[in-house]
Amino acid sequence: MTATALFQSALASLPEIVVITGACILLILGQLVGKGQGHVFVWASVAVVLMAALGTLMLASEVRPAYTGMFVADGFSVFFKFVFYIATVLTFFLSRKYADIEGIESSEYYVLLLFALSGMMIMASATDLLSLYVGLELMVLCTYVLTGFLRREPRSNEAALKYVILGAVSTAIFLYGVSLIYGLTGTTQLDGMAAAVTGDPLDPGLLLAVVFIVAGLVFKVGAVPFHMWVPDVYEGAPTTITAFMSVGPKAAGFAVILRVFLNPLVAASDAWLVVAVIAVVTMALGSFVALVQDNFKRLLAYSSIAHAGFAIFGVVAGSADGTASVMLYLLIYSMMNLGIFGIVIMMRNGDFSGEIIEDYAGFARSHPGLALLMLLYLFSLAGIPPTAGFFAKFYVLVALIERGFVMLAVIAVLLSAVAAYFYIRIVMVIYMREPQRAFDPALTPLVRATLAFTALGTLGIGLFPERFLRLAQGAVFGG
Amino acid sequence: MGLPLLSLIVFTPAAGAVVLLLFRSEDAVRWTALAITVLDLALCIAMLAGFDQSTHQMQFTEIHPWVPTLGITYALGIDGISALFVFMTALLGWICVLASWVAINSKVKEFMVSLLVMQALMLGVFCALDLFLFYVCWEAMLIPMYLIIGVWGGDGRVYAAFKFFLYTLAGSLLFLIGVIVLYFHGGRTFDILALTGQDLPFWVQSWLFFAFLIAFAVKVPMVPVHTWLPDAHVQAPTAGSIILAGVLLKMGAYGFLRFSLPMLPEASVYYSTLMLALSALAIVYGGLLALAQDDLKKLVAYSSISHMGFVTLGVFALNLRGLEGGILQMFNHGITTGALFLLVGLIYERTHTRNIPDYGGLMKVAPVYTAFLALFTLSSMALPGTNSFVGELLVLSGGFAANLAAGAAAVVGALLSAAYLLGMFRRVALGPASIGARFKIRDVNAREMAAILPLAVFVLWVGLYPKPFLNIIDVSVKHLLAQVLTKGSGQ
Amino acid sequence: MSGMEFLPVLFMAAGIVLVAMTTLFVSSLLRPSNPYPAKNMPYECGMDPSGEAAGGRFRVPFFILAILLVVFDVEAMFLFPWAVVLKEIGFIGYVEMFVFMLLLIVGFAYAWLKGALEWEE
Amino acid sequence: MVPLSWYILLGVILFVIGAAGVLLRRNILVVLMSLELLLNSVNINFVAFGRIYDDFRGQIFAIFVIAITAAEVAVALGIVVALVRNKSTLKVDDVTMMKG
Amino acid sequence: MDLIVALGLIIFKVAFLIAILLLLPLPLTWLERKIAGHIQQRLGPMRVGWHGLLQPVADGIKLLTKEDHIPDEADRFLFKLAPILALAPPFVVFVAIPFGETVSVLGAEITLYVSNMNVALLFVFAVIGIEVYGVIFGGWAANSKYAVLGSLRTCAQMISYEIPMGFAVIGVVMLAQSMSLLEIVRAQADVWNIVYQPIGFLVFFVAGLAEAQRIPFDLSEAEGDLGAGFHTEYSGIRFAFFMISEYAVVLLVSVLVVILFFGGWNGVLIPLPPLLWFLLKVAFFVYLFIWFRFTFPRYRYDQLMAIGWKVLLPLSMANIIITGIVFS
Repeated sequence: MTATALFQSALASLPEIVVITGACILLILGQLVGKGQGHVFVWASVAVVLMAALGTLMLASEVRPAYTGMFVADGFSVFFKFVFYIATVLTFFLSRKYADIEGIESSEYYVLLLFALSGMMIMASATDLLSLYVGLELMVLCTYVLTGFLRREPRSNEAALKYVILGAVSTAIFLYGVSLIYGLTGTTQLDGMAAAVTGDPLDPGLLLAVVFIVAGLVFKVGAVPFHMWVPDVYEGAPTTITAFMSVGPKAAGFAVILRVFLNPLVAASDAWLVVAVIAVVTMALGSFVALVQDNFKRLLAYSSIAHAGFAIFGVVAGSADGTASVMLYLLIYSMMNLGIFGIVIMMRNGDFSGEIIEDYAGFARSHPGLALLMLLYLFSLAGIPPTAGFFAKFYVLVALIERGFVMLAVIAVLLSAVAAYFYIRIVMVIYMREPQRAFDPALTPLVRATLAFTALGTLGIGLFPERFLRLAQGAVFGG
Repeated sequence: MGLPLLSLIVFTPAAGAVVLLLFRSEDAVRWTALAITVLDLALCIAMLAGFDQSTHQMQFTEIHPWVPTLGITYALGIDGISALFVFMTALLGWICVLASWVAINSKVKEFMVSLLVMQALMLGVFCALDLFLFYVCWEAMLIPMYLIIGVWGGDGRVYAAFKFFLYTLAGSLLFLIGVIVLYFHGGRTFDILALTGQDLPFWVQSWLFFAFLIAFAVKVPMVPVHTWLPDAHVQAPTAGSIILAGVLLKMGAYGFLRFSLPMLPEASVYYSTLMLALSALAIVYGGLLALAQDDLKKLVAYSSISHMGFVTLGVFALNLRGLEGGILQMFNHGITTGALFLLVGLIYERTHTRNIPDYGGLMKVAPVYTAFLALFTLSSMALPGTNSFVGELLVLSGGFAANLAAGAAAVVGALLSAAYLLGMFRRVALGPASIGARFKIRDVNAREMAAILPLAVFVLWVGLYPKPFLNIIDVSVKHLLAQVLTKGSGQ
Repeated sequence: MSGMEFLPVLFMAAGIVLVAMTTLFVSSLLRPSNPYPAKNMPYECGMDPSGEAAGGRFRVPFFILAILLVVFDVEAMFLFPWAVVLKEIGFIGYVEMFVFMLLLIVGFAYAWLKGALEWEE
Repeated sequence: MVPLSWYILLGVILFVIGAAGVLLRRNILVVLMSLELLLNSVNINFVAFGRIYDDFRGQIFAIFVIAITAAEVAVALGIVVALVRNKSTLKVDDVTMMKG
Repeated sequence: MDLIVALGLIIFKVAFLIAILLLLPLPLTWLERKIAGHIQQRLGPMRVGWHGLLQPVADGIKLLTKEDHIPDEADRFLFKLAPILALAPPFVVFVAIPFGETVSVLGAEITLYVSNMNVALLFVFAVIGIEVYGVIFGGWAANSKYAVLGSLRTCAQMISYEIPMGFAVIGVVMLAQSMSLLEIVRAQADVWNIVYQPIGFLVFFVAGLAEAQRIPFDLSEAEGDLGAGFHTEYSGIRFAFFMISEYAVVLLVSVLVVILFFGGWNGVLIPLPPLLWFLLKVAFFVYLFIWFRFTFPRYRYDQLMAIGWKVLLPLSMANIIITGIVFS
């Protein structure tokens, strides 16, 4: 590697470098600044992310391969990086007060989120299984720790432990697949890997390898059969982290899946069948099990499984439209899910946990505005127009039907009708029950800003999807 | 081109809903809502005044790109068929506001907002010339309607709201799949007019026909999928019932007219017998169930099923009289059944019971009310001189022309309706004034009168002089029929 | 060739274990064996032992230390191959590893500031 | 020269043992050790393949795997410590407050 | 045929090494006692043999015939395993240690090392790491409070100093461009590494002292306050294994210091045979070890850890960075 190449590579990965440097500085700074300076970290972290976003924007104009083909800064990664930025910044906003209430505020909290962000960014940009793996681990290691951040709460410890063990198993499976790919093709680059298999009928060993890799990745997005961690982890983790995990790492997982699947490796095989089965089962499981949940966080966990299933339908479609549909889906899902989590987080105040659905009975009476927002998010999650959630699903269906998978589309919509049931059940609770107690939501300006932003996104993308659709398509078509 | 009249009509209630959010006083909310709905009605009348009855072309069209990447446009336009429904929707809008003036006493603002949003979406459905836009409005209606039933409904409102929501959602999602399939078969466009001219293979048409059928049949509702309707009607507040009966049920039939027939003519012709059979079943089954009801609202609800059976029967008779009768009957049903629900609502506000045996001798305590009840009851059973007579007669003659058995079933249905409606009227209004002993009943006041009177006017107007109404739809129906029969006869 | 380099390791390990075993065996022939309860008690300066030896406190500092070891030891693994080829890869290679070291130092500094290196018995 | 298949077989055996350990054993520490087995089987594969291709990538990958696994285990142990402080148990079965 | 000869040679060398290493503690203990005695102005052992020369032999016989005592509460398997685990690693490490290039014996060229690994340095650190298991198992299995605490401390100490030790030799690797010890020595033919790597040597040597658990870092055995550390409960021959292991480590550290920093068998000025040069240097460092034991006080435990983490580790990292920039 020459100095110029190194410089070019560093330039291409500037956003990542900014985030990691910022995280390191904050890590040290956090030990020097006294306690009770939470707002400093929030704003410093936000500043870091904004700087990275600026860098990403400046570099978005062209495709920049870097680090001898291990990394690439292209439109695809830019799109995902912005999803990550949004998710992270909103998580920062939501965390400020919540962390205070839970007593977990520390600089490490923000630093870990920043590191997780950098991991996700690397995942989105990785073009080599090695860089992919490193990014993945950087992300999950941080989320492991963040999951267990409520140190005095056995539930949180337990969630973290489950997450870490199952996560490690999935990583091992993923790596085993990678080692097989390496053994069979002699390369770990996604391009090289694809080149090694195009044309010929797929070697069964390669298929096995792909299955292993898919299994490992499927874990990260919480799809069947590696979904069992999701509800427990979502329930046990601090709610802000749950919100973050349901959006950021999930999107990152999909970024990787799409990158791998965009390659002829899978296009040339019948792997879509496997993926289709995963999609159907995931969505069915998420939808049906969510029906019987009483805990809001668990419900949202199953809901996120169901949504992952729906997004995987877009992967099944596989075409450029399918890819773009998954990307758009993730963007929209981030908006609405962070919104609904924002409400749940806000409700955590005093002795009120806000985790039980029944807790929200009669919420509409005392806080009509917030209830309206909740209504918006919930109907968006259910996929009812004119919210963004509808357009997300619509586009996935368009992609599916374009490829001729009409039956899959029918299954998808029927399952989403099932899923709609549990969302409107919550609407029922907040609108049609009498209040059991007084609500005292922890509404800070930051939380307000988050809710406003997500509501705007949820409604805005639903009503005027064109621009975002173009962004997603441009990210795919433009390389 | 000038004024985007249709957009104004559609967005006036929507904008009004936003304005309402700013108010605090309940009375201000009520008056504003009334003003908005009246304004909307005025716009509709203006639209009808400028409507050209001599062409089947879409009028007042507005086309703006919306999501060009996917060929989605914001396209509005009306022909004779939709014009009638737009008018009816606007007409019922302000009546709904009046009907809920005192009936709704909690969360008034939210209710009125829901009502106005609902109206905007309904108008959007009837005006849409883009399938995507149509679908968005069609499905978005679920949200306000769910809330109207679920929040302001009766004791069993939660269950009813759920049932309504899930039935309709499941149906419309399949419709969505159909729409997307159509999109690809029709050359990647959601333009309704562009899609009507297509020659789709028969198997595609068949699949789409059934996909559409499920969605529309749920809305109409046709018999196997009708069970949400009695629950929803019974539990909904009066205004909700009026909207349900007056507009929502029409959307299914409208869907048949707008999509199934012109876009899938071969399948429509091919499966018309099946549709006729289902319609006949709905007529007789609905009538029989209505006969067995002791609950006023349920009775009216089941009568709706029966009457909507007439509508679909007329539509799928696939002849001019049948179609025109069906469409007119949709309008009539909106007026008559809407009025009946209104009347039931009014009496319920006074007695808080809907149980028919609790009533009796209403004529003596509330003569004006009883007079209206008599008029609408007679209208509902299609007495000559009332609106329904015209529509039902056309449907029957069309039905007999198409299929003897279906026509016969329709006659049975008509007789049944006479039986349950007269029975109801007798038990409620005639006999000793037992009801006055238990409840203090006052007669209709001015506000209620204002709500009922226009409907009564339309009952008699259509009954005695239906020509203006038939004129509006005539050309469009003929064009539609021509489309179906030329394409469909190839089968 | 490569096998032969590590074969002696096996021999050595086997040899030393063998020797140890032999010594133990010889010793077992020579030594007396006369255990009794008092002798078999753990040594606690003559007091009767109470409680589990290991069941007491879980010493977190030891644990933190172990984690630090894992981190640094494993990072050293990257340094060795780099050191071997440093002259070939030149200054660019040095810069790359310098970044790595920098990150390592950040972690180290964090641990230091956090007080992980303070030993309090 | 040891044939490649032997390495792969060893890798598979280790992988199976590790997987069985993760699934069947109840002690968290044993589970973590089994995880190490899983990852070591991966490493064996990488190194063996790298040797066959005469390519450094396999070894590099193995080094990364080792390093990152170390971090992973460190995190896992940290969580175990927190858990032990709260519940004082090392049995997986005892750690089931939640339904899943 | 060649193969058999080569194998035979290896086995011979291994056996020779084992013999040397097993017997070396005998003179070393004697030396240690004598030096200790003289430093403390007394004579040390005088009774058994001339100037107590046979004292170590007597000790050996005593240990061999002493009762092997295993506490009731002990985990018997681990208890028996631990001494062997502690004994084996230093021996195995010597396989990778070169003592010189070649010598001619009866006309045949014989290499003065058992194996020339290209990653010898890594091998050394890897195998030395196993030593910790012996310590921790030994302490744990005895199930005595002193032993457990002692073993934990020892373990913490060993792993703490392993890191600076590992970092300290990276500079040497950079200079030699190899991890083979043979190559490292050859690279010092002109200039010894101590010239370029004084910090590296300092860190390595101090860490080596700690690694061998010698004063001033012998906290683990700290007879004064912990009984005898992790091997409190051991007696007889098993205890002897721990002792032998300790001396082997002392020897090993000395050998490594010589190889890595003091030019191995490369001599200066005086043309002695290489092997002799080597042994002389090693002897010097072994003497240093013994000398330190009786001249320095013992550190407190927190000081011990502080030196490892807060002084040696930063020093060694700085060493890497500076050496890197100079030699890249």
